[in-house]
Amino acid sequence: MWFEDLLIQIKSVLVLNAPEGLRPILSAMLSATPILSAFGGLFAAVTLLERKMLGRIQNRYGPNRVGPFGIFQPVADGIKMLTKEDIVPKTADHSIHFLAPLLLLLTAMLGLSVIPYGEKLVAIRFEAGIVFFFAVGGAAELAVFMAGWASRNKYALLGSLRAIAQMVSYEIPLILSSVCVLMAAGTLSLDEVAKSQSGSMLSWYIMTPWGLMGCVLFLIATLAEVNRSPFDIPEAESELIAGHMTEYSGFKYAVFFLAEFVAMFAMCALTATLFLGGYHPPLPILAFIPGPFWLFAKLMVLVLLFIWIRGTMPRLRADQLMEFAWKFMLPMAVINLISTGCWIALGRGSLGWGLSALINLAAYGALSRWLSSRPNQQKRTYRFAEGPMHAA
Amino acid sequence: MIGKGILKGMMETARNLTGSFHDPERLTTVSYPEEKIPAKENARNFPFLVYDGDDWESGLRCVSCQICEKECPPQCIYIEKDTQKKADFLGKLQFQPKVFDIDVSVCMGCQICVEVCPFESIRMDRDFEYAKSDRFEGLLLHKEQLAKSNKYYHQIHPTEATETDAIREGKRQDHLAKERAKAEKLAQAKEAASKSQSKEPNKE
Amino acid sequence: MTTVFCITALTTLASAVAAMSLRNLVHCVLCLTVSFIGMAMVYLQLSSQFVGFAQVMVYVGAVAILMIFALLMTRGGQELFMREWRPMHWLVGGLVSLALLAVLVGSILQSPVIQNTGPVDKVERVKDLGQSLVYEYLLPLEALALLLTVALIGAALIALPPKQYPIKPQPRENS
Amino acid sequence: MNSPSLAACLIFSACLFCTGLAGVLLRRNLILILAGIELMLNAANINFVAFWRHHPASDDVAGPVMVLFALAIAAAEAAVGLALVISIFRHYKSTNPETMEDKSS
Repeated sequence: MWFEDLLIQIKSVLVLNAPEGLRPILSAMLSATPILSAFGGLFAAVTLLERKMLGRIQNRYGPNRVGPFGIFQPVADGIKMLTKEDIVPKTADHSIHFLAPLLLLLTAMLGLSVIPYGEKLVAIRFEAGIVFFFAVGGAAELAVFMAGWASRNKYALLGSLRAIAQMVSYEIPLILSSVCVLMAAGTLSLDEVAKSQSGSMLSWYIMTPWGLMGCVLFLIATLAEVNRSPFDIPEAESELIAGHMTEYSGFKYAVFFLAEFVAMFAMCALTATLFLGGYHPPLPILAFIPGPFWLFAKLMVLVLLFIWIRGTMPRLRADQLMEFAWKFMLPMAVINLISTGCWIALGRGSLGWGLSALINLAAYGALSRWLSSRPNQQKRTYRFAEGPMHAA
Repeated sequence: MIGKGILKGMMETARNLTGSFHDPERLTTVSYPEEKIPAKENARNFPFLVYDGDDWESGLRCVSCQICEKECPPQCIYIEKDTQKKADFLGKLQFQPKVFDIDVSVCMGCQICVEVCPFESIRMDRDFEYAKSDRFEGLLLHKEQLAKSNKYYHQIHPTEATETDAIREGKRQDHLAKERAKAEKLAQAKEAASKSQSKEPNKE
Repeated sequence: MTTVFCITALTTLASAVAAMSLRNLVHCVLCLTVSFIGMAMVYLQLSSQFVGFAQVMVYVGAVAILMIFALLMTRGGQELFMREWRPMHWLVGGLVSLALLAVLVGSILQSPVIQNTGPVDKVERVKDLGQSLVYEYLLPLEALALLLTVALIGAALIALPPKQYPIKPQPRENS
Repeated sequence: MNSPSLAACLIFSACLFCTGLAGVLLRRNLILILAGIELMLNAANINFVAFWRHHPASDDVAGPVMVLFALAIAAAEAAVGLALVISIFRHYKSTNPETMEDKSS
């Protein structure tokens, strides 16, 4: 509490000392600056952390040359990216080619503005905050298309169309799995959602069966939405030479990366707010540590999970990706809505808990049985590698 | 059940991640310039010229037959014959190379020069730290850089060097045997000649 | 009328005009997207958040993308309209829409409604919106759900290639 | 927050409507004709919200609800319309409405 009050005091002193006409702009800037700088710093830290962790997973050290343990690697990367030549293809559509990375970054950063960082720390308090979040997230698809189309490159266009198809398909389970939380909280405003999970860890929504399932579905859809491995088909380096980013170099390429990471942070922050209690500490006695710290801790846990998943799983094929979205994620999200409804209708007690768990388990079992019995899910034999031709 | 394989894989990578901090088995990478993994005996990349003895110029095995120059697929070898002949290890008079250059920026390490060399002169090195600031002159290796002693060859590829020595020893023995046979023949012929000479007066 | 509204309205109109007159079809769709976003901002200024966000979500996130996909799938058949520039055609079309504009603006400025009402202090509350959707307008909502389902299936069926479907899975022979 | 006056909103939406109409009349591409129709629909939507905003009754939300329905219908219309455009293109190899003629004759 004291931390948030301190921040608000500082801001109000600064704003009140400014001339009358400048106050609204100054207030907006003072709200935006800490968020943007915090996530910019986090971006630098996470790029290094990701490379270190991937290295450890793959029996390597990771970057360890620049500074002790390589902690200045992000600085070196930044200098390298900034001093690189910015090449624009001759036939490219110059203005759109220039606007695309900026638009992508904009959409990613706008999402951060509605996340509640503390009880009083919300940049914009929208009553329909989560709708805003998903609306600006939807504009990211357009930015990806602009990047791919303006490059005048077949690979870039193919990659961007794949990216759009993937993002549109995964947006549906993403929104459906967040709807169950909105049903339980009875509001569309993100700070109300966070407020409804106050108390100990047990009142977080992930502690209910529908919440757990919703969280897992939401995280998987998030992975696809921000093009992280194993859903990184859009930028598949080995098959599509980085998709819509093919024709970008230097600083614009760095902006693409920044946008991707900021989108990931925004999505993780949203996951933490929806399912993991937002800025609330896991135990009430830990409330002396300020709320933003808890939100960032949860965010970091999710980011580490994403890096771990990236280090583990191979890339999905495009048709498998679509099949997974439409044949597993979508039905599971709809069934999860039903089980949330049962939980709410039965008075949010243990009876509802049990019924909800039962519905989800039965649906999961049935779905996975059906999917794994399909002919294209059987073990593949590779004609040339292990077939009779090979034997002969 | 969908997801079982994913969880299994995640456990494996988690074991790798935590194990890399205490288990050397799970962190097989070394920090290269500070520590190096000892090279395997059969490691090889670029060719070098072997010489016998201590003086590289006189002990060079190469006789500038130029077979390697012709066989080299990327044509990275350049040889110029010397004008005078010198005796080789068998005592035969052979041309020595005046210029022997290998452009390691072009060389692809195919080892064909080694296969075709009839004089066991060119062999594969395992030194890989060739980075230079000048990519044209710095990577064009001359005779004096290429020449390395037989002792060094024994150090890097002991088995192969022993085999090569055996071959050369065999050649020398053959040569000696041939010489001996020649000498014997010569002696016989001489003897015969002298006998016939000595007989001749007897005949008459 | 505030300056913010002026800027938004002018941007929206300019991009709408650009969307209807540019040569490059992809530019047209992108301009159209800008004008959709401008309209969402007008909704926000009219203090109806949810509608504005829904506008961005539906139009920018779905309709614009759909148009772009349709555009890219019908390439090769796109006639650039400047190539067959017909002044008479443009004159008549432009005059018709300008005449309609004159009629509309004239009737708006003359109507008693705009003299009688000033802005009322009210804010759209999402909860009210939701409640009226599920109590007052339940039947239209259900009908809409049905409509969307039918449209989804219908669109998919119409856009299917006619002959190739259903694709027979090729028997995987071991050759 | 002071919101724009009713007249301004109405004139703005009238301009948008006429732009959309001009697009429908003048352009020679089915997709852009659809885009013009969408613009006209949106202009009508702005009127709904503007009238709701300036109506004295404080507790009804008919305007936004109407817009939401219109949004959903517009989305359905766009989906079906674009699907139709694609199947027309497949048939006539063109998206120009003037070059289409009955192939069966």
